[in-house]
Amino acid sequence: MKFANLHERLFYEALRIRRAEERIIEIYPTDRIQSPVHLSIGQEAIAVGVCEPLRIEDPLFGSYRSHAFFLAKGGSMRDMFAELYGKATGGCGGKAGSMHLTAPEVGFMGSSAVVASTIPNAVGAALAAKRRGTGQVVVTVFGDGATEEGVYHESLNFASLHRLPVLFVCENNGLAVHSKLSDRQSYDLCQHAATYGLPTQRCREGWNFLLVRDEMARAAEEVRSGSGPRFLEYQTYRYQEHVGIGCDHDVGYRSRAALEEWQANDPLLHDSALVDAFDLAIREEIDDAVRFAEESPWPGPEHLLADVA
Amino acid sequence: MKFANLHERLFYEALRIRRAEERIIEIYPTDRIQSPVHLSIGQEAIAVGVCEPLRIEDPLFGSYRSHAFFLAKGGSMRDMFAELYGKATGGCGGKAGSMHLTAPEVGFMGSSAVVASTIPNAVGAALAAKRRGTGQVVVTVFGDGATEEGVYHESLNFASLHRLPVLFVCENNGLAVHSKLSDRQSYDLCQHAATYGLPTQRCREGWNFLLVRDEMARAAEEVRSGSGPRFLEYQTYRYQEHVGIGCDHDVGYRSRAALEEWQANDPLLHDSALVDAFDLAIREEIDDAVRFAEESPWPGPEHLLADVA
Amino acid sequence: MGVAYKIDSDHAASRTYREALFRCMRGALANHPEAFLLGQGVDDHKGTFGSTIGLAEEFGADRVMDSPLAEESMTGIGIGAALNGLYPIQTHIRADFALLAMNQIVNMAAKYKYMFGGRFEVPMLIRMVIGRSWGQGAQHSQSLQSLFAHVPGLTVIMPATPDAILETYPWIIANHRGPVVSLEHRLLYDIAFRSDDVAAGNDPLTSRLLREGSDVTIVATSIMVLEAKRAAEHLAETAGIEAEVIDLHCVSHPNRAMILDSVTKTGRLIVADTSWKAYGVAAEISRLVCEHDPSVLRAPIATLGMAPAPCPTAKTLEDLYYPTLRSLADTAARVVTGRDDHGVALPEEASMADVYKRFKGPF
Amino acid sequence: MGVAYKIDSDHAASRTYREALFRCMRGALANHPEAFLLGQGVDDHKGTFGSTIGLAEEFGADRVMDSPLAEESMTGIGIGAALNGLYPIQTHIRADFALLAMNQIVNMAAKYKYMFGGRFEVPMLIRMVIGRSWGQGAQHSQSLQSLFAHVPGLTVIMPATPDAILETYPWIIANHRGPVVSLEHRLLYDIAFRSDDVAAGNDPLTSRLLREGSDVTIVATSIMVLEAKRAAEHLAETAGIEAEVIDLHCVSHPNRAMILDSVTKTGRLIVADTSWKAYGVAAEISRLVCEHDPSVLRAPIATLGMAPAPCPTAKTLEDLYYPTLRSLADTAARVVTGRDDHGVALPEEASMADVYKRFKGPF
Ligand SMILES: Cc1ncc(C[n+]2csc(CCOP(=O)(O)OP(=O)(O)O)c2C)c(N)n1
Ligand SMILES: Cc1ncc(C[n+]2csc(CCOP(=O)(O)OP(=O)(O)O)c2C)c(N)n1
Ligand SMILES: [Mg+2]
Ligand SMILES: [Mg+2]
Repeated sequence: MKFANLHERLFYEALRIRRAEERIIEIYPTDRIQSPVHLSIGQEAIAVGVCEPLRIEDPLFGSYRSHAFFLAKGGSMRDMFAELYGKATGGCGGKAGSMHLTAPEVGFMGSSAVVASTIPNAVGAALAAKRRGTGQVVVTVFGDGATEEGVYHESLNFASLHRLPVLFVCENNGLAVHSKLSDRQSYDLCQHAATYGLPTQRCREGWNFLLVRDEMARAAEEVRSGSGPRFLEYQTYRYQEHVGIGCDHDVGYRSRAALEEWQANDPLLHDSALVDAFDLAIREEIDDAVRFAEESPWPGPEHLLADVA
Repeated sequence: MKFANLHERLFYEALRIRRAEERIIEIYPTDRIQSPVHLSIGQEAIAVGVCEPLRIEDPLFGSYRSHAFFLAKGGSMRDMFAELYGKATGGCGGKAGSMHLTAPEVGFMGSSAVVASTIPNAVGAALAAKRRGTGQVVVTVFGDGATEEGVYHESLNFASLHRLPVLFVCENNGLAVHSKLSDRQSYDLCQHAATYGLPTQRCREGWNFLLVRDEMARAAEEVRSGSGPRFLEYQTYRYQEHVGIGCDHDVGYRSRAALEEWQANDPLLHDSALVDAFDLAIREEIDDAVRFAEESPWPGPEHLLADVA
Repeated sequence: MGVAYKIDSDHAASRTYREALFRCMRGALANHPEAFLLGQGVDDHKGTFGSTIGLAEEFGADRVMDSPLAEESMTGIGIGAALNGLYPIQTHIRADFALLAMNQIVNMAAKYKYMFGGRFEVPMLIRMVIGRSWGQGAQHSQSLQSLFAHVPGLTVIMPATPDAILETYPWIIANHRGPVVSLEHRLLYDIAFRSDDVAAGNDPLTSRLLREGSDVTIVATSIMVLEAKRAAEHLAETAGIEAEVIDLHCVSHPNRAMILDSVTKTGRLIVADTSWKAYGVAAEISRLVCEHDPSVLRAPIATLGMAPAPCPTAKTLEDLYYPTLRSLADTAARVVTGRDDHGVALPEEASMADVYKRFKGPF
Repeated sequence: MGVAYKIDSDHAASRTYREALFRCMRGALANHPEAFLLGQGVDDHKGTFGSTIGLAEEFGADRVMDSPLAEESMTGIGIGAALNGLYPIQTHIRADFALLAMNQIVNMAAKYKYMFGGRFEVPMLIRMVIGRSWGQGAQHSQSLQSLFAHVPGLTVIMPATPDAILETYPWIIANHRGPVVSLEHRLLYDIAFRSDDVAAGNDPLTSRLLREGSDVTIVATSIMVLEAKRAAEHLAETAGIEAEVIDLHCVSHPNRAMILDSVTKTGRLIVADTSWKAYGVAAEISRLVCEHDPSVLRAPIATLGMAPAPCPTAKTLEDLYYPTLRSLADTAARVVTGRDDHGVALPEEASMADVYKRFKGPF
């Protein structure tokens, strides 16, 4: 695919993620994907903007909500769908499912279903990067809720103390499952992170992938040049329910108005010319991946006890 | 004992703690106290100043370094020495030893040898105080090192979120065992705590028990009036080694000059008139407690499996 | 004797595990002003898989508290609240997350009473849900009872039926003055059990004899109790094999006499647990028998549990990972006949597995 | 056969556990540029009870890193460093503190390889020191091997001698690609063991047969291995009872064949462990025997471990809390003779207990 400019490329990447997750929504009722899915629809711009300035060898750690980052970092569509289907050809041979997507070949270093638990792993990878002089920038992506866990505090402290090349990227969608941020946090994310001596940036336009990308590019460059860790907060909005494929603006914990406000800014919903230009190619890639997943074999009993220790 | 004023009373309390710990140093080589001891010599002013404005029913939670707070909160000298000796008459019947001193009868609610682990307990006690409308102010005392643990972050957040009547009191002696604060922390204690929405106060004169007391009294009053949690940092200096009875200014991790600087301000070392006025009464109390401890029986086998669940 | 159950929510006297939990949670709040719930999402519209729905509205946000994501401090806060007169009921929607609270549970809650010479008590209930099925994977599927049961000072239970919950939770909340860890099984939530009204007289903190039999003793935990009862019924009907079924229930304080008497009678023992075998329930029950008198065993002990690996997500592997009604019945037939080619017809895998297969969340 | 040892630091070929640890730590840094130490106080003048003294000066602060008080993140950082090419060696000066890192150890390190289909490896060594004596109390005395050994994905060892360390640590650091938890016993540090130079040929990750005997098998861990050897020597000298002594060593991967062969030969089994019995080593070894063939047992299994309570600090209670050389010898005599009034002279309590009594820190 040829792109006229960066905007088009990022648009394509974001649309690709959205369409992939929409396909998951289509398939899900057939029970062929037997894995809890946490969708990033509405949040794609962060993944594509954050990953664009990164090199393949820059390690990135994610969470259970990682379809978007998996694809944006360069993970293969086939690997992902086969993994969701629990097939032997999945990126992790069917042992990971949706919540543990990973693609070490492109630096996607693992995603954990225990909130916040990959944050220190990223700090450790950054310690190794610094010690070994690899020039890597390490990225940890987590939600606003993750910052409530004690390990977040410990990780910020250690990273700053040793000036490690790590970027803390918070996808702030204002929710942890159904709980509002203000019911959970007494601190402002950026102010709090800043007290550890980390330069911080807050981007309110989490739908604006060019802006996301620019802020990230600047930050990554700083980090790569050895100036120590940084914290980036991207405000964003989750369109679907926390886990699963449904919408849940009717159950009371959030308003449809907020959804509509975000959707009003969502480029993927408004630039129908670009959508039309890209949709076919994207559909073909996804069709291929789904076919691949459906036709692939299940992992057999010989895999049950492989790779334990 | 009659006191002319608050200064004298606090002086007496502080001297009482110092003399008790000096007695521990004397006894220790005889192996009659078979328990690791973490002495507060040099830090006594904080304990007496913090406890003075508290009521008996105000719960206070401590750490392994709690002789001073145990006594300042009103714990009995006999209970303490008998506990250190591992006798059945100790405050906890010999099961607690030095690291777990406790005196629920005066609101000293337990001390833990796992750094930072009583911090959330205090927050929980404050939750109960608020819910039950007891009017209690709850205090948690911890070292500078304890603030590095994740649970500290979680506890500040929760206490502030629910505006609980709890005072976070940090005894900042600049050391965790032999590690300097600047080698462990990237944040300023007060600045950091403030980002959770807690009013903070830093007192640099940790030797000045009147000042310690005044800051604490103001803070406790605020907390009791329902204005939510607060954070107090008291800078102080540990004279002895981290654990044990020795001095260790010769092993390289800190300078004798710093010790002398603190000692120059230490009222207990300079007001010999007051020392002379109080020493006899204090000695008698300690003599009595030591005698009590020595003459008390050991806990017998019937205690081994008592009070497990 | 024991608890009849049926996967049948239409039956008049039936109730689900979820309903029993809800009844206990509501009862705790209604009957004990000092009780409160603290956990992620206890106040939301899904209400901890339905066990707390509507309680925040009924009892208020300060009795039914949503918590930040902060397991270690939430447990510590529970302990502190218990020390100052409240009764905390905490929830971990996956037992796996309780690993973040191990310090408070093991170093603090379990020790607060003894360490201070009996001067404090920490009455509290910590509910943990064991996940299974639909690709829960390695970190949403652990069944950590033996980690807790290893530690003196903790009481650890695994209610296997609504009745076990109704007999146990209210009693604990009203009477037990120490910390209790309860492992609830997610797949049980949706199952309706037929039952008499709450069976009186069962000691809430010990094991339960659910079925008498003379040929083999099956000691089971949690959802494996259901499999054991089904396997026993199947074996009795198809092969005249009579299995005695014991619901271990209180894994930290098993009823030794009940187990030893049963094994002495049957001479054969199967332990069917929800976790890994090594250092688990099968090991502990083996110890009890071996310390008592291994000569009562007429055959080796057979054990069922998770495969010795983290839990894979792929359905094909997950199906191999867990013991089933079929593998349990097969094991029992082998143990009783002493032969691998025992000729006993095995049950349709379908029965309980159907329930599991129907499970699609909510997670 | 096996490792001779003596509490005798003057002997020419003797070395302490501490010296062995130091040699391994220094060797790791010298031979493996990717190795680094991370732990509280690894760089101070006490150097993790002497096992790391001077290494920060020799190898630099970025190879020997002091850490903040932050166990969960330190383990997580170790995992991340391992994923990106380093070999972390972490220290917990008390195993009790590792409870703060259970999430990273159990949910992450143990699962990183399997959960991602073998696409990652997390080679790392986590050293945890078991505290005992001089009033360590409830929170500085826990011996948590069975918590870790329950979890697939972890390799758990308990070196009982300097030779066990020298045979195991360098091998692990050079060859083993997964996370290893090693529980070191604080009271062993100061003991000098006489030994040949490193005994070659012992598989580093399995059990060790230390002494042959025909009357009873003693499976022991950590410091109880020393007690078992002393008890065995005493029983042989004074009563002609020949005990076979097995050092379990790799508690997560015991040598089943070695244990079962031994029990089949002797017909009698004692398990002597450093932790609580319930859901512990005694339980696990009972399981292995029961699953194999309980009829090889001519007597009930006898087990020794900590009393079922948190550890009290008072010396009188602590002395009752732990099994001793005397209680082990007494148990063995009872198991072998089948009588409580066995008439076998018991050893002076003094022997090993003297070592414990000499212990006064550093903590
Ligand atoms: C340690 C832990 N506690 C609780 C959960 C259950 N849980 C899963 S996702 C989630 C919310 C996380 O919110 P956030 O970090 O903001 O991420 P988001 O889902 O909004 O992307 C919770 C509480 C968990 N997986 N891990
Ligand atoms: C969780 C935990 N980690 C490590 C230790 C070992 N340790 C005991 S005291 C201490 C230093 C604590 O420093 P600080 O909180 O400043 O208190 P201080 O001793 O200076 O009063 C450490 C690391 C412990 N007891 N608990
Ligand atoms: Mg969120
Ligand atoms: Mg300090």
